[in-house]
Amino acid sequence: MKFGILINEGPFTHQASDTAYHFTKAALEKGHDVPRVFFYYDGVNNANKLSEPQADDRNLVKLWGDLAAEKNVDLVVCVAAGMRRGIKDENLADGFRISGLGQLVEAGMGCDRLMMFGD
Amino acid sequence: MKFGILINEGPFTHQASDTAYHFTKAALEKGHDVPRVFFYYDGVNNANKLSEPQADDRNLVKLWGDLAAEKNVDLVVCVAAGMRRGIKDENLADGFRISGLGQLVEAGMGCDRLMMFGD
Amino acid sequence: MAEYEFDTEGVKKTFTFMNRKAPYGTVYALEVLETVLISAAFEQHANIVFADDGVYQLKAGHDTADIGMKNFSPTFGIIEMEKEDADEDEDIDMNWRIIVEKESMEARGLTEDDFKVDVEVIAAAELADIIDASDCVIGG
Amino acid sequence: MAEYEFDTEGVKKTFTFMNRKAPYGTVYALEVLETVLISAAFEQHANIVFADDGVYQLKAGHDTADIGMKNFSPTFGIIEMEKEDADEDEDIDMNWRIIVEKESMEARGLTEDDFKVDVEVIAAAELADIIDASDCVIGG
Amino acid sequence: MLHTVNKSPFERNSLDTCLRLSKEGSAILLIEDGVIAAIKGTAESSKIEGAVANRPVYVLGPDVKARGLTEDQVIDGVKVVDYDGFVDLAEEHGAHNAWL
Amino acid sequence: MLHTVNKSPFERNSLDTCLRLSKEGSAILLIEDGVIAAIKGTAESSKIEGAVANRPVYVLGPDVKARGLTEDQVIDGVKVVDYDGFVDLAEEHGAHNAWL
Repeated sequence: MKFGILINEGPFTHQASDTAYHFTKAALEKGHDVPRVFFYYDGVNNANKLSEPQADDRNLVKLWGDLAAEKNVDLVVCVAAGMRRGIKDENLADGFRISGLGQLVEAGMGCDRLMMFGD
Repeated sequence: MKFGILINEGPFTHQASDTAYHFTKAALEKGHDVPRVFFYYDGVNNANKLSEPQADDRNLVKLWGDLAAEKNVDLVVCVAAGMRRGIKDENLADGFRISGLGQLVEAGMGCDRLMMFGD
Repeated sequence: MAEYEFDTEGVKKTFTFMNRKAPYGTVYALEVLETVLISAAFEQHANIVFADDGVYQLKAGHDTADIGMKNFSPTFGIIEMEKEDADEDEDIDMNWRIIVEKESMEARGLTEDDFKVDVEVIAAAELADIIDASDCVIGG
Repeated sequence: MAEYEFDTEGVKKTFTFMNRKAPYGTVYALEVLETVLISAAFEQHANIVFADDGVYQLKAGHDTADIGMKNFSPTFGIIEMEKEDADEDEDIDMNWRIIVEKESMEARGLTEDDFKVDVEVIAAAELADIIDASDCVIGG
Repeated sequence: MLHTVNKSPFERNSLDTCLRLSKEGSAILLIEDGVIAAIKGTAESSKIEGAVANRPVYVLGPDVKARGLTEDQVIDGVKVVDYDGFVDLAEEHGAHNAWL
Repeated sequence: MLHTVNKSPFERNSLDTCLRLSKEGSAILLIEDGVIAAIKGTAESSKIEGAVANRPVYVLGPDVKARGLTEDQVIDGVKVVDYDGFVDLAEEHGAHNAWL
C-alpha cells in the first residue's frame, strides 16, 4: 500500500515529526511504499541543515535524510511555507527538495492513504 | 519602567511574536525601556535571516531587527535552543546575538517586569 | 533525494479541508486555504469544513490593521469564484462544498448571516457521514 | 546589536516556573527545567509549579526508548540535589519549592507516591497566593 | 499580578486554570484567540461574566477587530484596551503571568 | 476511517470534536498526549469508557510508556498497539483523520 505523509510541525517543540518518522519507518519495514513526505507549515523546519541537537537526543533532520537515502523517500518542503520561515536552498538539509503545494495534493491523489501529523 | 520580553514561538505559526512586537513598540513609544528581548524554544526562529514573507505580509525578523537598531534593544537568541533548531551565526539576522539562558534570568532579575509571549 | 512522479491521470478524490482553529492566533487558516486553492488545479472534489473555532475564520469584517498581520479572508472570495465556476461549467467535474458545523456555529452565537460567504450549515451527525466518505483529510 | 549589561548585584527575586503541559507531546517541560537549573547560578528563589497535565512531567517511570526522544526526567534528580544543597547550606540564600497543584493531581487519579521527587501538594486557592507573590513567571 | 490568556475557552483549558490559580481581585487581560472568551452570547460567556464580578477584566481591541468581532459584542464590564493600554496594565498590576 | 487524537482531553477539545464528528463504528487511535484519555480513574476517563461501547479504540503503547503510565492503567476495551499496529490500523480502516 502507498502511504503519503504530511508533517505540519517542526522538530523538538511538537512530537508530530517524531511520530511521523516512526510511522514511516514501520510502514517501510512492513513492505509498504512511502513515496513522499510533505513538509508544510512549521514542518519545513525539519529540513534545516544547521540543526544540531544535543549528543544524547535524536536528530530528526538527519533521521529523515537517512531514511530518504536508504528507502528512496521523496522529502518535499513547501516552497511558500519555507520562504516565509527561512528554509531555502542555502540551508536545506541533504535528502530534501523544495517544491510547490501541488506536490501535497498529488500525494493525496496518488497514495492509498494520506497520513497527517501536526499540532 | 524596564520591561524584559520573553518570546517562546517563531513567526507565522503563532501570534506570540506579533503581540510581543506590538507590546514592545508601544512600551518604547511611551518612554519605557525594553533593554532585552529573549528568544527561547521555537522563538529562536524569529532570528532566521533567510525568512522572506510574502510582499503583502509583515516581516517579523526585519521588524525586530529594525526596532533593535533604532531603540537599542538587545535581541538575544538562546544558544542551546538555537543549536537544536538550526539558528546559528551562519543564518542569524541583523540585530540579534546568540547567548546563554542566563541572559533570560538576568532580564528577569534586572527588569521591573518580565513579559512572556507564547503558545 | 528521490523525486517521485505520481500517475494522477484521471484520479478524482474527495479532499476534506478541516478548519478548526481561530484565525490569526495561529496561521493554519491561511495556509489551509492555500492548499484548497491549489487542489482546484487538479480538479478534485472538496469539503471545506469549518468547525469549532474555525467558524470564526468565516466571520465577515476581519480587520487586521491594528495587529499588523495579513488579512487572509479575501481568499474566500477566490474560493467562492472557483466554486461557482465549477458549479456552472459542465466541463469541470469538481464538486466543492463550503460547510459549517451547526453545533459549533450555534455555541458561538453565530448565524449564517455572520459569514463572508454562502455556506451549508450541517448538523454534526450528518457532517460525520460527509467527512467519513472523503479520501484525504487535510488541516487542523 | 546592542548588548545590554544588567546590574544584578544583590538582586534576589522569586521566579515561578509554571509547568502545565504533558511531557513529550511538546518540548516545553525539558526546556523549562533548563531555565530552572540556570537560575540556580544566580541564587534566585523559585517556585517550580506543576499543574494541569504538567503533573505528568513528575510521574516516575518515564520510558522513552520506543518513541526515540530524550528522557528529561533525570533532570529532576539534579533539581532535587540543588534544592537540598540550598536547604542545608546556610551560605546559600535560595529557597526552592517543588509544588504540585492538588486539584490537578487528583483529577488525574495521581497521588504523591506517583512522583519521581518529593513535592509539596498545595490546593489551588493557596497556590494562587504563592504565584501572586512571585516576581517573574516563566513556562507554559 | 496581570494575568493574560491568549487561548480560546472553547479550545483549551487556559482560562479555567487562570481563574482557578489566580487571586480574586487580580487583573485579567484577554489577548489573541483569548478574546473569544470576552464575547457575549456564546456557550463560554458565563466564565468571564462571572469573573467581572470579582476582578478587573480587559480585552485587547486589536485582536477583537481582527477576528471580525466588535466592541459592542464584548461582555458588559470588560474594558477594551489597545497595545498602549496593555503596557499601562503591565505597569500598574505587577508581575505578568501568561497562561498559555 | 481511522481517527487519531494527539491531545490530552484535559487540555483541548480535540477528543470531544472527534467523538462528535466521527461515525459510530469508526476506529479511534490515541497517540502522543492523547494517550492520557485512555487512562483509567481520571476525571476524563468517562469519554473513552463511553466510546469503547460503540467503536474500536486503540492507544499507542510507546506514548503510554513514555509518560510513565502502564498498560494495566489503560481503560478496559482499549487495545494497545505499537507503530507497526498503527500502520496496520491505517491500512485496514481507510482514510486517516487527524484531530489536532
